Amino acid sequence: MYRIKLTDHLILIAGVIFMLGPLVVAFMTSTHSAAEIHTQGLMISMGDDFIPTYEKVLFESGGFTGQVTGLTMAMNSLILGIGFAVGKIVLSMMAAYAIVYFRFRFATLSFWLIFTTLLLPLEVRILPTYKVMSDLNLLNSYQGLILPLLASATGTFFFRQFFKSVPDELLEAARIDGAGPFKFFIDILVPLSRTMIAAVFIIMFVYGWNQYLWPMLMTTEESFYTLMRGIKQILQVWIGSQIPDYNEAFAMAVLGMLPPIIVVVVFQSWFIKGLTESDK
Amino acid sequence: ATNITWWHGMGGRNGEVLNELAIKFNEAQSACVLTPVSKGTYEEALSSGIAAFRSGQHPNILQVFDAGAATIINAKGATVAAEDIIREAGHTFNAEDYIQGVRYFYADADGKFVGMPLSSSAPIMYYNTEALEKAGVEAPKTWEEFEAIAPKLKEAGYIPLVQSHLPWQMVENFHSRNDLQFATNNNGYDSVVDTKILINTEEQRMMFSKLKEWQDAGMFAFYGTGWSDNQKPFEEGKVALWVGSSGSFGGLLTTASMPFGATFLPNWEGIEGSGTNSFIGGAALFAMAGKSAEENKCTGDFFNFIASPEIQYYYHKETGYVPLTTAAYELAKKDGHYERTPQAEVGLQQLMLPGGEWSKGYRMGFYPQIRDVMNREFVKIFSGETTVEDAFKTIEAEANEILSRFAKTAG
Amino acid sequence: MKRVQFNSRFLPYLFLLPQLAIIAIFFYWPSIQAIHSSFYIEDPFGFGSTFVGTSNYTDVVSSSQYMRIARFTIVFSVLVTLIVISLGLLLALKADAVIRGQSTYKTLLIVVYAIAPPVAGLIGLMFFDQHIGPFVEFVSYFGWDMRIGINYFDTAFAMILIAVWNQIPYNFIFFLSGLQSIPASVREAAAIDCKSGTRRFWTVIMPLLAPTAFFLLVINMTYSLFDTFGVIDVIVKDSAANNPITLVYKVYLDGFRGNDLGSSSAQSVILMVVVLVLTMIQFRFIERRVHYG
Amino acid sequence: MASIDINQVSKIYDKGGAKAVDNIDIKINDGEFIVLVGPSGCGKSTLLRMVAGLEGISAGTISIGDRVVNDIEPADRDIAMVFQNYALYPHMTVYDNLAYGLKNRGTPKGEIEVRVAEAAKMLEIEKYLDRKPRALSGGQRQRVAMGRAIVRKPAAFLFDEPLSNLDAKLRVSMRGEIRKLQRRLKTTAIYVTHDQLEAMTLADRLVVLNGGVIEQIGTPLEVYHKPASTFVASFIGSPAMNLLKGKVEGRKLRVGEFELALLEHNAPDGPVTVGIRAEELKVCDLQHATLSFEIDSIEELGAQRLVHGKIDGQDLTAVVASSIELGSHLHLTVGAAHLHLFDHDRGKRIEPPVAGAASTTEKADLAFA
Amino acid sequence: MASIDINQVSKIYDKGGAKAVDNIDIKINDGEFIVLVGPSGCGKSTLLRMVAGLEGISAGTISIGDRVVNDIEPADRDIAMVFQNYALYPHMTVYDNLAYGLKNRGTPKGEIEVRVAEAAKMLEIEKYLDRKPRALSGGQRQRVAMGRAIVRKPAAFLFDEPLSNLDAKLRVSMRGEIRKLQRRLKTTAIYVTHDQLEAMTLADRLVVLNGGVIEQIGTPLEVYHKPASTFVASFIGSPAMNLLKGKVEGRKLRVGEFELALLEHNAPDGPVTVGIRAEELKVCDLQHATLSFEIDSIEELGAQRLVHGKIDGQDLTAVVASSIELGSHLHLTVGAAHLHLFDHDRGKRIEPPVAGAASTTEKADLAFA
Ligand SMILES: Nc1ncnc2c1ncn2[C@@H]1O[C@H](COP(=O)(O)OP(=O)(O)OP(=O)(O)O)[C@@H](O)[C@H]1O
Ligand SMILES: Nc1ncnc2c1ncn2[C@@H]1O[C@H](COP(=O)(O)OP(=O)(O)OP(=O)(O)O)[C@@H](O)[C@H]1O
Ligand SMILES: O=P(O)(O)OC[C@H](O)CO
Ligand SMILES: [Mg+2]
Ligand SMILES: [Mg+2]
Repeated sequence: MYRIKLTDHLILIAGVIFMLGPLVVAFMTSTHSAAEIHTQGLMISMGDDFIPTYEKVLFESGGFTGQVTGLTMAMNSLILGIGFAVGKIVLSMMAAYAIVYFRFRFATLSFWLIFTTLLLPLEVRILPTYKVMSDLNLLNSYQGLILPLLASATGTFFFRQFFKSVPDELLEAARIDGAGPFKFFIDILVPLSRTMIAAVFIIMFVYGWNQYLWPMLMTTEESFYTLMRGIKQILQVWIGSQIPDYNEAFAMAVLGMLPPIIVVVVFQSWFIKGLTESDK
Repeated sequence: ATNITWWHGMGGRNGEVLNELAIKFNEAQSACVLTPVSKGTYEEALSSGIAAFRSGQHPNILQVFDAGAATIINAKGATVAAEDIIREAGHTFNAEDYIQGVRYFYADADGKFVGMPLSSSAPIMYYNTEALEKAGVEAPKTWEEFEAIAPKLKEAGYIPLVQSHLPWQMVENFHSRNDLQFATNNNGYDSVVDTKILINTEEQRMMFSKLKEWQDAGMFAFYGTGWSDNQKPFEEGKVALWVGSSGSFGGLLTTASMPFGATFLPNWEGIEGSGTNSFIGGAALFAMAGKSAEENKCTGDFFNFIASPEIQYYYHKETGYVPLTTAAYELAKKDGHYERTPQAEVGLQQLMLPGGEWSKGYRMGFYPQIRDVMNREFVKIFSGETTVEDAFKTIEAEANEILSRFAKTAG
Repeated sequence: MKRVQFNSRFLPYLFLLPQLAIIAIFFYWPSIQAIHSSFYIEDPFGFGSTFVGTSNYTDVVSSSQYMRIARFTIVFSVLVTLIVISLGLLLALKADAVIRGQSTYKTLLIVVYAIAPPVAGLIGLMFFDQHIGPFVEFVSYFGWDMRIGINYFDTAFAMILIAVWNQIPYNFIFFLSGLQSIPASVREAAAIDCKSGTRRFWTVIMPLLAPTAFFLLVINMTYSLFDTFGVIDVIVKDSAANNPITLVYKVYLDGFRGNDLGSSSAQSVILMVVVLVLTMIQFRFIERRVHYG
Repeated sequence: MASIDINQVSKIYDKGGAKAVDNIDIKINDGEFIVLVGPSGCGKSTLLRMVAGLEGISAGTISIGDRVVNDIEPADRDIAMVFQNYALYPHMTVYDNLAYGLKNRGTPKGEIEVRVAEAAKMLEIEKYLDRKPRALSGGQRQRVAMGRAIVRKPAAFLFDEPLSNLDAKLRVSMRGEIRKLQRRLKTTAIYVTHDQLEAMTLADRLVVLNGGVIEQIGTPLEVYHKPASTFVASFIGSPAMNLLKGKVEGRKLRVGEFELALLEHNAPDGPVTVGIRAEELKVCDLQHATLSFEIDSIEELGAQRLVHGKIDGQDLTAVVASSIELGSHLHLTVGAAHLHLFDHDRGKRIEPPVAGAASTTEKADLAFA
Repeated sequence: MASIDINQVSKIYDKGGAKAVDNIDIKINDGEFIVLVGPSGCGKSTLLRMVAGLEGISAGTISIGDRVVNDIEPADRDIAMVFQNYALYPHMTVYDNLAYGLKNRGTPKGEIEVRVAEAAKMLEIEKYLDRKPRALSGGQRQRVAMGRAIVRKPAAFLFDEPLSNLDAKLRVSMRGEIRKLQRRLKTTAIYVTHDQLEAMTLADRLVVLNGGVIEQIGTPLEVYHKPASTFVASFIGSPAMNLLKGKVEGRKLRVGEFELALLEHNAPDGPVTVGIRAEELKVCDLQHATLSFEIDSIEELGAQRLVHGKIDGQDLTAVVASSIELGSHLHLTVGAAHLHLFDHDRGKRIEPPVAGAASTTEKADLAFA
């Protein structure tokens, strides 16, 4: 019980190496030149090109308009990630609130309408969705990037579970204190859900940040390019007759990992707490 | 100024050169502003273009690769013929200006230029000069010659042969280089109805039986369908002969660890009438329909612009894709380009070989899927999962199924 | 649900409206279009189409290729799910057991959760490169001539490994939080009742984690069905060829890449049905898990 | 400050289900402290929640002051409720917890501050006003919950087992606080509890519920001294009243081999249940004993002890001072005035014919003590 | 069935932190029932959990039987523990909950069945053997938790506030059951509680803890009648012993205006704390009164009432039978033998010079009663 178990640590260390080794390698590799990587593959030591490569990826303008830099792509990814996460949280908290806290006629129907979407991803309905987007004139816009991704119920599901675990007495106390449905939601439920919001934020931010097929189809203006799209762009040369700029791809991959990693690391204690609470 | 857009499927250096072309065009005149947009790979560019067309959000110009040609050319009403748009813009157009191999591939059955060829390539064979010297042999002109020298190359410690794109190099251009019919209905040009692929033929099977034999004998190595997986051992100097693209040239210069040269994609001497020009590879530009007259004028201006010898030569020099007009070719020659880099001329020369009845082009719908089927079966052949006979039976059946589905789309 | 609920005629709809609107526009509308398309063979550009009844479905289902992909999809999903659950659980158990360094381990293990599947694919691809991949070099010492892109099994192996790598953190997190919500006193009671840690795990911890495990089972199933898209896309290097691919990738290949809308839509619809069944299963399990507390 | 009139109120939760509360009538005077007791599931919370407006009323009416409140929102009923688990808003400071209800009523900021300060002082929680509830001990949380109720100056307080989450010691002191507070504010209160001591010490009147119906309403002493049924007899008082099966034979009561004298009463001859409080059984010597038994077990409580044994096969408990030495047998006597008779089948109290007879004899009894 | 020897045991949770348990020594005899009491956070649970092996021992040794168990796994210590929140396995039926510990010890199936049946009968939970814990009421769960301990026939029972989640009535009856059971099985037991009644009625010996150290060990009556410190005095007994500040002046004790006679004692003249149990304050008339006060408030408990007032500004509570009528003032007398003296600063008991003097006078006192 209170003895330090060596095997536990060995297993964990093996796990950490398995999980993190590739990331370290990716970083090391990104500091070498493209030709070197092309001929020698992954690297486990630091190369000489760290600064030039990252400088190029971050600040050098690329594309036709000369406006896309790694930084602007990262900014777009950030907008997509945050916009998606925030949108998701707002929508799904409201919907979950209606489902858990109200008695109304079409409750079950609404519930199923929402939860049917739980597992059906965008990839499977990407073409008709594109058509809808263009009919709505939302191509090349942040709304266009974000909205279709919102059409799923994962967040609603998490919040529904969480709301069910909130003690009934809080609602009763609030009602006696004169709080109506709006006040209760804003004054009590939303603040109470902070840890759950943090957890959902992480899950959704990572999901949004990592999108690449949809932004690729959706955006034709360079000012909307995201990092994932940038990586894919570099890599497509892979299948043609030239050497891809591996170093840049890896550098971008490393940059692309940073914000979600930061978000995850910073919020992780909340993350686990949020999930635990929802488990009750 | 009028804004027009151009979607393409190129990345890396090739993509940058397209951007430079656009900049040159925008600088050369003031009435039009052209914006190129990379839409991923060739396949993704085509699909994005189609999806956009269906919702009326398509660009003025769409780059479509060889295998997608049938899809877009058969969609009457989706495009305006390049020839017409150039003329309407007030320029002259003469098909005769273009070199032989280019004239038909992106044209309709009547020979009218539908697509505007740019970024055209040809499959050619690169050789490791050191390897040939060491084995004491010349680069092969025909597969028969290859068979003769391969053991020597092997003895010299090299893998004699690799390639990077079996459907393009060993099927499509096998047909063009050996002047064999590839599909019914005049290689598919005459009609989509009842077009059948002619692939399960003795000759085609022979080509693959040979490749398989060579593989078993250590004279041919296969690293899957990834282009660079096959190119890499050549760059590393382990391989004597590699079939790549004329467009690979620029990349090879930076990655190859040894001197190399280039020659034609071999043909089979034993096949009657062989030695004809290859199909044009790479991609062409299409002017999409449904745009205003001003925009079409700009498109026409741009097409006319890229047909100019200077631009053609510039593009050729920067990318390795072939120049398409004889004037451009002359310009390159005069400039001494081929003296500096003789390999750069090979692709063009191959396209200018005398044409045969079947080497002008092919037109099959949903052809990218047919390539997928081929790739699948070819890998099975070389991994020993299937025989050449079974593989081609399957390809023929599935390809014809795909073709008949395509025929229904027009209904 | 709740002992007390608000009674209001309009408010619940007001709160539901944004989500329902988004879902209607971006989920149901496209889905209905997909269902409609699945009965036609259509010109890619939308100029013409032929009504073909259910033949898109019958073509798909009777195609041996499709069935082969379906089989692979099942094998892939099951393997990824099982491996990911076992490893996630193992690591969570160990991280929960050690006291020293617990939060360091936690952080390090969760980090990979942030990696995008295509990035995972890229790193994986380099790892398994036929010529320069360190993994390939490593296993060649054991006589395994690993050939991604040629050998079906090898490619499948790499895909599974990468997919697993990318998904372990998710499982780790949920198992860890599941473990931490088991009352300490129940664990202590078990420590008094049962000497063997292994036995304790199987008879007490695991049954109590069962709801979490069921939940993850379905999440992982959908992960391996859908979210591995990026991994597969990178691994096959744009050419499915003889590589193992999943049904979703096939939908994408035929629909988006191949512009065969009819067939692709029919495949989407088939997937939707499968997924609907999965959703229902999930809900049964989730409702059950609520009963434990 | 208002009277509450519960008028023939019933509650049925599920259509066709049993009545959780069955036709209950209570008139509560302004400023009165009513305690609801009864076993788990008897409908205490349900009744309280109907008064609060948290639960619909299936039949009957509830009035607060002169207003029928059946259809009025909880917030508009001018009541305050204290919950068993406090139901403090965990994300708000103590100050905000107290102020929230006032803010929602649009009370001016200045007044809120004054009222909160007043309540905080009264409850001695001024020091904690800036803390969040999780940084408070159980007793402090309890006081905040009380504070939330009193700042509002409502017409009535409703308490649902507000002390049951506290430990015994704290419970005793909080109980005192609540009583003092209610006396001071003179606010009508309804208080639900399981705990007898609370019930006895707090109530102006006790309401004993069982299975949704009222068993007895009365002051604590009335209920203690004249339980209306065996249920009330066994429920109120600790240790519980001894209930023995016996037989009335004229002016005598027979329990097994023993015979006890009875006062005037209305019971016909025949089987009856007799109730004797443990503390009314006095130790005496064998000769004077009306009841004797072999001691089975003893529980020491410090100054007193509980002595358990059996008479006629029925359990009996006596309270004996610690200072008395015990042998193996206990000999006891009990005054006739301390025998409670209940009818055999329904357990209803059988009263002596002359009203008040019991209480007079009780006083008489005092003279002998 | 084994003795437990807790030998100079300490516990420090965080390096450099305070001692949660400080150098504690208790020798528990085979079959003895030890109750640990003390305020929240005093280290009761910690001590118990060290005996169980759930918590490491920072210093000292614990032996069960003749075996030092410091490094032995909980499962090998042959103890059974009953947790406050029961800690039943939610996924197992009641039967499996009871059988689990036996199965793991390789008990033959037949015997498991017999033992479970036996325990279930004893605890009257036979009807619920197939249910899962969530389908049981609190009292039933409690009994299952007990059952899980007794089927094992362990060398020792450890109870950590096992009844605190139950309502008062159930608590009383469960308390009796536990005592009977332990007597019958003669299993050594350590029992942690907050509840004094439990402590008094269950213990062979009481251990009063405060801040990690032992304040007193003794039988309940010893602890009740001779509290070793003001802490114990105020902690044991309900209502709590009155503690007043006074002054010794030879054989007299002065509290405010009152003077009380003292027995022989060792206290020097000067300030002292005097303890008087509320029930030792007898009502008398003004002439005989040694103490008098104005009544502040009265709590009715049924047969008795608590009367609160102030003497010399210090709170005082007396227990008065309900039968006695009260005016506005209470006049009281108290026997010199019932005055407890504690030293002024440290609160330690000051004993009379002759050992046992108190108890002899106590008996003498009885004669007058
Ligand atoms: N929401 C509900 N739906 C159906 N039945 C209910 C509901 N709430 C309570 N009941 C039932 O109504 C009866 C009275 O319940 P109530 O909560 O009023 O009891 P209580 O006296 O407060 O008990 P406790 O002392 O355990 O709190 C019980 O039989 C209970 O099962
Ligand atoms: N895991 C722990 N880490 C650090 N300190 C602890 C831990 N557990 C208990 N303590 C501290 O040790 C002291 C004794 O705690 P313990 O739980 O033994 O008290 P207790 O007497 O059982 O109290 P209660 O009656 O509230 O259960 C307390 O000050 C507590 O804060
Ligand atoms: O890589 P490219 O541009 O030479 O094109 C090769 C083939 O034609 C693609 O279909
Ligand atoms: Mg209740
Ligand atoms: Mg404790």
